[in-house]
Parts: sequence; C-alpha cells; structure tokens
Amino acid sequence: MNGKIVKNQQISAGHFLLRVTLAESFKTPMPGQFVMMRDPGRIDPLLGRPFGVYGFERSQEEVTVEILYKVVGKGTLVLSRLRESDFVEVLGPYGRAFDTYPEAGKVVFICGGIGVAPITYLAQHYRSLAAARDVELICYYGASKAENLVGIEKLKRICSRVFTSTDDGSHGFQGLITERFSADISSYAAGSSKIYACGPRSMLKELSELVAGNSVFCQILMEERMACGIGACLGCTVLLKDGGGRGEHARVCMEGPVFNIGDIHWG
Amino acid sequence: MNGKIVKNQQISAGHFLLRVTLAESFKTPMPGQFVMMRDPGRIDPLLGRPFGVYGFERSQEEVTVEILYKVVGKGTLVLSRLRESDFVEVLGPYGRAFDTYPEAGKVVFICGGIGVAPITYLAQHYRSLAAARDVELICYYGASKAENLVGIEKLKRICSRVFTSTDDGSHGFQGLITERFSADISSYAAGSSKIYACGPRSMLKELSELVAGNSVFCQILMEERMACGIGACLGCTVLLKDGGGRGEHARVCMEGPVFNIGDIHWG
Amino acid sequence: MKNAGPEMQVDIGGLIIKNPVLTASGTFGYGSEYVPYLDITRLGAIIAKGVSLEPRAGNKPPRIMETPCGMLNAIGLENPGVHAFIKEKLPFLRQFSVPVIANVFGETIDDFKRVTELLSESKGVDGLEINISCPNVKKGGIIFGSDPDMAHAVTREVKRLTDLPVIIKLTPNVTDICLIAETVEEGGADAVSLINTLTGMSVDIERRIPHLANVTGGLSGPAVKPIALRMVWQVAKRVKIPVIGIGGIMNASDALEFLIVGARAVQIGTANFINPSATTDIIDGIEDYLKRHNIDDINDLIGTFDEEGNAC
Amino acid sequence: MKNAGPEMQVDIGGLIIKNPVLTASGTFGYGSEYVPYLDITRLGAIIAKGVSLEPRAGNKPPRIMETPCGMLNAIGLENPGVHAFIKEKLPFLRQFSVPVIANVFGETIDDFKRVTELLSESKGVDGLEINISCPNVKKGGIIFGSDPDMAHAVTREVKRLTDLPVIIKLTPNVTDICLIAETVEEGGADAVSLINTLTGMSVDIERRIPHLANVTGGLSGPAVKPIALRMVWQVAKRVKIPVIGIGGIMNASDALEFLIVGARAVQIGTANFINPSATTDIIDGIEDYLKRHNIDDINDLIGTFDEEGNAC
Ligand SMILES: Cc1cc2nc3c(=O)[nH]c(=O)nc-3n(C[C@H](O)[C@H](O)[C@H](O)COP(=O)(O)OP(=O)(O)OC[C@H]3O[C@@H](n4cnc5c(N)ncnc54)[C@H](O)[C@@H]3O)c2cc1C
Ligand SMILES: Cc1cc2nc3c(=O)[nH]c(=O)nc-3n(C[C@H](O)[C@H](O)[C@H](O)COP(=O)(O)OP(=O)(O)OC[C@H]3O[C@@H](n4cnc5c(N)ncnc54)[C@H](O)[C@@H]3O)c2cc1C
Ligand SMILES: Cc1cc2nc3c(=O)[nH]c(=O)nc-3n(C[C@H](O)[C@H](O)[C@H](O)COP(=O)(O)O)c2cc1C
Ligand SMILES: Cc1cc2nc3c(=O)[nH]c(=O)nc-3n(C[C@H](O)[C@H](O)[C@H](O)COP(=O)(O)O)c2cc1C
Ligand code: FES
Ligand code: FES
Repeated sequence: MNGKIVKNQQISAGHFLLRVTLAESFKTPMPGQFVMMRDPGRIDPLLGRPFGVYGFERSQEEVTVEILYKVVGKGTLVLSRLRESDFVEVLGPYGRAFDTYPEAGKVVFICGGIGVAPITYLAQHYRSLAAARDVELICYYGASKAENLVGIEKLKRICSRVFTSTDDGSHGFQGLITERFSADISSYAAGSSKIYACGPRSMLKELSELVAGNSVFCQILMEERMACGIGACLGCTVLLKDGGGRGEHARVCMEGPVFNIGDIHWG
Repeated sequence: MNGKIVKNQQISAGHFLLRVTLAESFKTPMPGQFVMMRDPGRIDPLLGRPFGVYGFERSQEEVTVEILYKVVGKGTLVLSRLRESDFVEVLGPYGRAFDTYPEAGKVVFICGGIGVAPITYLAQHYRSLAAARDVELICYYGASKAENLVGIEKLKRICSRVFTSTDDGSHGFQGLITERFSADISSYAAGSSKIYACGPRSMLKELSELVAGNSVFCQILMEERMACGIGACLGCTVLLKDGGGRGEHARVCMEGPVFNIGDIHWG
Repeated sequence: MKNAGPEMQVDIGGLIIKNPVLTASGTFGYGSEYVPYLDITRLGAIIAKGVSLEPRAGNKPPRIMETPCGMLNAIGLENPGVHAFIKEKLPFLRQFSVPVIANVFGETIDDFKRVTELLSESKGVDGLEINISCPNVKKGGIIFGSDPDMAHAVTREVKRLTDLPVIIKLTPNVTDICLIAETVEEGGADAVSLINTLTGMSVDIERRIPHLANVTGGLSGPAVKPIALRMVWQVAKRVKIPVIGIGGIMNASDALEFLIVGARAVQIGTANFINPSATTDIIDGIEDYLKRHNIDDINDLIGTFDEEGNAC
Repeated sequence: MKNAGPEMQVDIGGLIIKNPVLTASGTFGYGSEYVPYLDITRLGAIIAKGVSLEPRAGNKPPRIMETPCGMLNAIGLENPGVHAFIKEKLPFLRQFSVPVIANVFGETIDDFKRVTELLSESKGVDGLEINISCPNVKKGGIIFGSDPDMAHAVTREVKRLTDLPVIIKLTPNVTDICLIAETVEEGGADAVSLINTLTGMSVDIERRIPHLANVTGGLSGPAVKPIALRMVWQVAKRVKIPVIGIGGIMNASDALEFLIVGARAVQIGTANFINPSATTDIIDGIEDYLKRHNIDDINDLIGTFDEEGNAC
C-alpha cells in the first residue's frame, strides 16, 4: 500500500528517521515484525527493502509507521532522497514477532548499530505491557562511535538501565557490546530473564556463544536480503541446526525474522 | 554538468516549464540547439533526453536554462517529478542551430504542439537581432486544443502576428496548422521570407509538400530518439534524399537537429 | 454469463484457461503465500514451485542479489519432494478452481519420468511444466534444455507417461532457442514456455567474493524482458504449438508485448515479489486494453505483430 | 616517473597499454566526438567504430530504443569503409599517442581478410578487434561468432595476415561461450573480448509494431552486466590468453568486478553516452580503489576472485 511521507529526517550522519502515514487498514505490527519499502516510482532498485518497525501509532482515520534506517546501499540511498509528501510503498507487517512475557523478571536487550530500531519497538511494547508490573528493562547498545548510538535518548526513556559501548570508546565501554554484556551475564538467570538481540551477524554469533550451554531464553532478529517478504521466493533463508524441526533452511521473512538463538547454524 | 532546479512547474495538463541554473562555463545555446537531460540519481531511465532550449540567461556567476516539455513517457515523467533544488544533469548545448538572417523580410514560424519550445527561443533571437530592423515575425501555432497552446502569451509578445489552430476548434482555426498556413502561403515569397518549423513528423512532412517546388528558405527541427547526443552512437539518424551530400543517413544530433526541409527523405 | 467484457479465454495445448495470465514457477510459492494479497480465483492458472522426486534442501544462502532492474537467484530448487507436494501442497492449491500446473524438475530422465507418473496418478494436477532450464543446480536442469537430443528425449519420455498437457520450459542460455523449441515440438510437447532465467553473477568488490554462495544465479526481472520478448517472437514464428511468454513482465503493457508477438499466454514471475497482486492487476490491464482497442476476443490480438510496421 | 600512484599497466596479448580502460567499439565514434569532453590521452586504448571493406549505410531508423536499465541498438554497422577509415579517421585518432585498435567486420571470411590486410599495411593501427558478434546485420557478424568452426577459421585466417595483436570479440548469444573462446584461442587469437550485445526487441503495443525498424537490436547497458560478468569469469578460467571484459560497465565499481573475476582489461560502451567522461572517471576510480586497498600493481588484483568466499 502507498503511504505518504510526513518526515524523512537525517538524525545523524547516514541515519534517517522516516515517518509515513498509511490507510487505517494497515495492521498493527507486533514487535520484531518488519515492512517492505520501495520507491513506487522506480524499478531500479527493483525489490522492496525490509525494515523493522521502530514506531507505530493508530488514529481514527490513519496509521503512522516509523522506521529508523541507515544508508548502506542503493535502496536505502533512494529512500533517503524521498521527501515530505512523497509516496512510498509499504507492505506488511510481515514475519514472526518476538515472543513477549508480561511476567518476565529481567528483560535484556542487546543491540548493535541500527539493530536498535526493532529492539526499541520491542522495549516500548514491554514498557506498555508491563507498566504496572515488576519487570526490569535493561539495554546493552553498541555502535562504532558515539554519534552512531542513534535513538539512545528514546531507549533511555523506556529502559531502566542502558549500557553502551563504542569501538573508539567515545561513549561507554570501549569494545564490543557483547563483551560489555558478558561482564554482567551471570546476573541474568535462566528462569527469570529474557534476552532479545538484534545487530550484525558477528554480534549475534558472539552472543550465541555466550549463552550456549545456558538455558536462558534468547531470541534474535536475523537480517537477510529479501525479494518477496512473504515466503514465496525462498530467497531469504538462514541455515538452522539439523533437527531444528523446520528443515535445514528457514525463511527469515516467514519462520523469522525472529529466531531462538539456539536454532541458528552459524556456519 | 549538474544543474540545480529553480523551478519545475506544470503550466498546463502534462506540460512543464523547467528552469535550471548551471555553472557559467555552460555555453550560450544558439536557437535550435538542444540539451540532453537526465536525473543523475537513476540508471533507469538510462539515457539522457533531448530538449530544445526555450530560454537562456547569463549572469556573472551562473547561467539559467529553460526548457518547456511535455510528459510523454518515462523520461519526461521522471523529469516532471524533480523538484526545486534537486539536481538535474544537463549536457550541451549540442547540435546545429538554425541559420538566421538579420536582413530577412518576413520570418515565419510554424509549430505544432511542444515544437513551440525551440521555435520560441528562435523567435526571441530574431526579435533581439532585428530590434531595430524591418523584420516581421509571424507565427502559426497548432495544438490539439486551446489548453495545449502552451507558451502562446510569450509568443504573442515576440511575434507581430500569431495564428493558431486546434483539432477541436477551441482556439483559432479548426484543423491542422499546415492547413491554416497554406491559406497564406502565397504571401511568403521565396526571396523575402524565411520559414522555420518544428512539430510532429506528420506536420513537417505536410509542410515539405506545401513548400516543395517553391524555393523558399525552410528549415525544420527534426526529433529522433538519441543516446549520446554528440554524434558517436549513430542512433539518431534520419534519412536524407539521395545525393543530399552527406550520405544516406544524417545524425539528428550533429548534422541536425536543424535541416533544410528539402533534404529530408520522408519515406 | 460474462458481462460485456472481452473474451479472455485461451487454449494452451489442450488446457483451456479463462485468461492468459499465469504465475511463474518459483515466484508464487505454493499459492498459500499469496492468498492474503489477491483473489487467486481470478488467475488463468497457477504454476507451482518446481518439484523433484526427492526433497531438496536447495543452495546455501545468500541466495539472491539485486542487479540493475533485475535480480539474481540461486535457490537451487529447494522443495519438499513430489510426495510431500502431492500430500501437503496440492490439496490447498486445488481449492480455488484454478488449473494447477506442476513444475517438474529432475536430475535424470528417470527422475522426470517418476515425478511425471506420480503427479499424473495424483489426479490433482491439470498440466505439467517440465523445467529443463534451471541454471542453479549442479545436475539436471539446464543441461537438458541446452542439448536438442536431451530435450527431445525428456519430452518424449514424459509425454509417453501422462495424458496431461505437457509444457516444456526452455532456457534462454542457448545459441538457438528455436531449434530446441522445434525439437521438443517434434518430441510431442503440447506447448513451450520461455524464458527461464539467464545465468549471471555479481561480485562484492570489497571482499572479492561472489554475492551468491552459489557464485552464479539466474537473472530475472525487467532487465531481461527485451531478450525474452525476442525469443518468444522467434519461437512463436517457428513452432505450431502454443508459446507461453515469460521474462520481466511487470505490468499489462509488458504482457501485451508478448501476446502481440505471438505468446498464447504469459507467466508473471519477479513482479509478484514487488507487487503481490501483479497478476490480477495485469489481467485488469489487458482487459482495459482490449476494450480500448475494441477487440472482443484476446485471440484476435495474439500474434498480430506487424513486423514491417516500423521499416520505412 | 610515475608519482606514487599504483601501476596500472597491463598487457593484452602483446599490446601493452598504460591502463586497462578501453572504449568499446561503436560507442566512441572515431574519437573526435569525445575530444571536447575528456582527456583522450588518458585512455588505455581506443577501439574505433567497426569498419568493413565497403562503406555500409547501416539500418533504417529508428535504430535505438531504451529498455529497463539498458538500450537496444540496431545501427547495422554504418561506416565509411576501410579505405575511408584509413584516410579520414585514422590520422585524427593517432594524434593522442593512445593505441588505436580497429574493430573489423566482414560478411565473408574474405572480407575479414581484406580488411585485416589493409589495416595492417596502413601502419596506423596498433591492434585489431575482430567482430564476429554483431547481431544487427543480416550477413556475417554473429554467424561467425556462434559457430566454433567458423570462429576458428576467421581467427586463423586473420592471424596469418597480420602481425598486429588480434582480439576476437565474442557474442553472448551462445550456449557455451567458453567453447568459442577456447576455439579461437587454438586458432591463434591473442586475446578475446566479451560480450557484444544480447539480441533483444521491444514492441509498441499501441501500434503493434517493433520499436526498431530492424525489429531486433542488441541489448547493452547495466541490464546485461550480470550476464557479461558471468561469461567473463567463465572464459577467464578456461583460456590462457587475456580476456577483456565488456558489458554494462558504468563506473569503477563495475569495472573492478570484471577485473577481479579475471578480466585483464575492460571496455566501456553505453556509459559513454550518458557520461562522456565515463572512461577517465573509471580510471580514476580504479586507482582510488587500488590505493585504498594498498595494491601497488593492478595485475595483483586481476583474477583474485575468491569463489568460495561466500559459501558457508
Ligand atoms: C527483518 C529485517 C529488519 C531490518 N530492519 C532494519 C532497520 O530497522 N533499519 C535499517 O537500517 N536496516 C534494517 N534492515 C536492513 C536493511 O534491510 C538493509 O540495510 C537494506 O535492505 C539495504 O538495502 P540497500 O539497497 O541500501 O543496500 P544494498 O546495496 O542491497 O547492500 C548494501 C550492504 O547491505 C547489506 N544488506 C543488503 N540487504 C540486507 C538485508 N536485507 N539485511 C541485512 N543486510 C543487508 C549488503 O550485504 C551490503 O553489505 C533490516 C533487515 C531485515 C531483514
Ligand atoms: C532536438 C530535439 C529537441 C526536442 N525538444 C523538445 C522540447 O523542447 N520539449 C519537449 O517536450 N520535447 C522535446 N523533444 C522530444 C523529447 O526528447 C521526447 O519527448 C523525450 O525524449 C521523450 O522521452 P520519454 O522517456 O518521456 O518518452 P519515451 O517513453 O521514450 O517515448 C514516448 C513517446 O515519445 C516518442 N519519443 C521518444 N523519444 C523521442 C525523441 N527524442 N524525439 C521525439 N519523440 C520521441 C516515442 O517514440 C514515444 O512515442 C525534442 C527532441 C529532440 C530530438
Ligand atoms: C526466486 C525464483 C525462483 C524460481 N524458481 C523456479 C522453479 O522452481 N522452476 C522454474 O521452472 N523456474 C523458476 N524460476 C524462473 C521463473 O519461473 C521465470 O522463468 C523467470 O524468473 C523469468 O521471469 P520473470 O522475469 O518474470 O521473473 C524462478 C525464478 C525466481 C526469481
Ligand atoms: C550504439 C552501439 C553501437 C555498437 N557498435 C559496435 C560495433 O561497431 N562493433 C562492435 O564490435 N561492437 C559494437 N557495439 C557493442 C559494444 O562495443 C559493446 O560490446 C556492448 O555495447 C556492450 O557493452 P556496454 O554494455 O558497455 O555498452 C555497439 C554498441 C552500441 C550500444
Ligand atoms: S523474502 Fe521471499 S521467501 Fe523470504
Ligand atoms: S544521439 Fe548518438 S549519434 Fe546522435
């Protein structure tokens, strides 16, 4: 469906916040679900690009979807050139959402770079779910440098604690966010904690090693190139461990993008 | 070279006036010359599109080029979507200009549809050339209907007389502009008149028949699809009459776009 | 009773379909994926994702990459095998009263034969498209499609084992697609469909590695349309059996180009990924065109190309 | 002395060129057209528009049509003939101290031989590119390029008559381009260049006529890049002689893809139409890349593709 851009603003070098209004028939996305976006006036780039939902609001006549994105190639470059009142095609919401548990004790979010976008929407969901309950939201957020810790203010408003790391030490811990997290890992017991993560494959793989052998609940959002976004092309698969129950390949757009970390075959 | 759009305004259904500022190194176009334009952010459409120059101004630091165009396909559609402060690539000016004669007696312009654009620039040139001289500028301008007689006000300011025709009779003579012109043809004697025309191939062909056997000076601007615009691809040829002196094919971008009407092989 | 609309029905090798718009194999899953996004009952026919005798895991990821106005895929024919297809996928596909065409893949002629037999026995399938043109598998596929003798043999063997209409799907990666088309016509094919994808690749220059784990992939999308159209035109002039046009069709205008040069029907592939209702939008667009041109029956449009029309 | 920049010199079959960026035949006219738009002296070599024994008028217009991320052309090898080429075009081309490669076309083997002799005698040419791959002429061209025996014969005959480096330009419209490449290598070719255009077409649906007077044309531009790159990779693995990559190269990044998979040099075609200084921009971009990757000599980049690099 075509949406109208109300805002497409650079919030830090190469990072944009895009806000689009859509017809009210657009379904409310669950945290972890994504949308496929395209400039409808082009066939080059040809395919939609997947983005996790960052924000969502519903009013009487329309809905507003927000995504937070980083320019990395042609598709995101073209998106960044669209302006207020331009149309953008938004398909979705697609994919399997994060499993959430209102009764959870400690909820831990780990994000690397632009992985912050879907995680923020999840954190928000937890905050609204758990408003009156005894849930602690803790976030670990890593980026290359301080400026790239986009959306950190919003995260701070949502979570009780936000730990950061940067490659250059310009904000928080100097090093990888998984290193920072590993220092605290013993405080997140399997029974009372839920871990959610989104970020580069290397970060998720690192995390999988940290939580391996531990039975703590840990779901991650995986990224892969997509064509259809709805399970038809089999283009977006990731390898699951044998006996993962769903065969060797799983489609990120259907069986994912959210996976239990233990199911992924890291190769 | 990249230019900056200062105006890209719809002036009537499907017709736009585009004004672009360019570095002052851009050469002053002669009437009949054209520019190749592209949206530099795309490879689809891939090739530049040729447009006759409609207006031109030079100041100390920059130049301004104006084109008047009609949306007929992908290239012009994409152009019409560009907005103020967007960049557009402008190569040129290219091609052979109209031959002009300050001492001419009656200068007759015949234009069909968007062919008005290069003709207006030529008329303007004659007006400035001939300011103090005894030249009469007469224009015949045909279009499908009154609204499509774009730029007619400007033409009226330049020419002493403007005759119009429309297919539906909504403005001027009902019928083809060549029919309207043929009624007056006897008043344009070979020695003292110059005829210039631009419009659909069918109009130019009609005109060629009207002036055949008459030795009146008649130059026309031919349109063909182009790739390079500079004579390298041999893609834009039109057929000349045998013995036209330049071989069977002539490149519209180099030997043209301006041709003597008698040289064209209409097929 | 049809209301006023033009006749859209065509006959593709004995299979009568209510309009000439089909889904291309591998781009429409097993139908279920698209149920939320379009009225499947409106399709001319559904061609399902390719099936092989045994389940296939497909190629390792990454499996797709975008290219200028196109995409490369190297799925590697991931599919649950013909048994699971018949048991798990067919019943769903059948519920829309739209003809279902199975797309058959084999590594050997025997594979093709077994799958054909099983599908024919299953009674749930209305036609077979024999994929002798997949560029993304190590064995089978394109090997059959680029050798006239092999193509002939597969066709003959398959035809012998089934009463279903048999469409042979051709590869564009050949010197003379007309020769292959003629050969499979002789072999008894009821129709040919073309094109499958063109073999291509793409390189990550920073890491100097292929973008696809399989190195090469099949190119599809608007980029290939001019090539597909040329081949369809050539083949339609050469063979008497119906030709189904495929390749880069994004909208009704593209589909009409294929019909005009002689395609009896068209398949929509990559376009489904971009616009899940591409097929029905195209059906609507073709109808509009016929009305606008006062053509009462689409068969009066097919093959009406005036080749000399632009020669001075 | 070269200042600090990386070594860009490559050897294409005995012809040493100062960098691997050439103009593709038919897209750079006879050089003069581009003089106002770039510093021609910076080019690795200039390949001129194809020449035949006799002057050719070429095809009727319309000769070009744009397609998604590409264009079709059916110029039909319009050229003034080899005599006029030598007399009128060569002297101009020679003034830039850039190697000039003539692109040779013939309808018969004898034509190829005569043109080769005349060009070799003229002493103004540094190399020959033999075009056995033009899809836009009724006789000659692609016929030679799609039949291994013919390709071999043309190569052998031409080589016999000249001491100039001979590059054979291959057509992509074949089942197995490696076979043709191998055959011409055996025939004595000093290098191969690929790809020429892919045959395609485009239809005006309102008038049901072809967009080109010639009906079909050759597809070039970004759309074909994935196919060209795949073929260059395959051929470079198969033959020992240098391979020159052509097809859809618009910028340095595209050129680097070809070099990485094994092209010794690249030709820039359609890109010249869009950006008259495409070639020199690409030279600059390749140099920047080499510097950024600390590669001192471009020959240390060529063919360093890690095929397994993306396979898990
Ligand atoms: C479920 C999901 C949610 C996502 N959410 C966000 C988000 O909220 N914000 C955001 O900025 N990005 C998000 N991404 C990543 C985003 O889809 C890619 O950055 C985008 O598709 C790149 O397109 P491009 O044309 O700009 O880059 P390309 O030119 O296609 O590629 C540039 C680089 O990005 C990598 N890349 C390309 N496509 C993907 C992809 N689908 N996933 C990961 N890497 C890719 C390429 O390998 C290459 O290194 C998400 C991806 C998925 C699958
Ligand atoms: C020297 C010259 C000067 C021109 N001046 C103007 C001008 O001042 N204003 C203006 O609006 N147009 C002008 N044109 C025509 C303009 O170039 C075309 O309308 C434009 O290229 C169409 O591009 P498109 O992608 O929108 O259409 P396409 O999708 O390419 O084609 C749509 C229709 O336009 C026709 N067409 C395409 N290219 C050309 C072409 N180069 N010339 C003529 N018809 C074409 C096609 O045959 C088709 O019928 C000029 C053309 C030339 C050669
Ligand atoms: C992701 C993908 C998967 C495909 N799988 C199959 C397949 O299983 N069997 C087959 O015959 N063709 C397959 N194809 C080829 C298409 O059916 C079609 O021939 C090709 O994509 C060209 O059409 P298009 O340009 O409209 O996509 C596949 C194409 C794509 C893009
Ligand atoms: C307008 C045009 C004319 C061409 N003329 C010739 C020619 O005379 N001889 C030849 O060998 N190739 C010719 N070619 C093919 C190109 O040299 C090149 O192989 C092809 O265009 C692919 O490269 P590209 O995608 O970079 O354009 C021509 C191509 C175009 C577009
Ligand atoms: S993107 Fe097509 S199956 Fe996931
Ligand atoms: S447009 Fe290339 S020669 Fe005229």
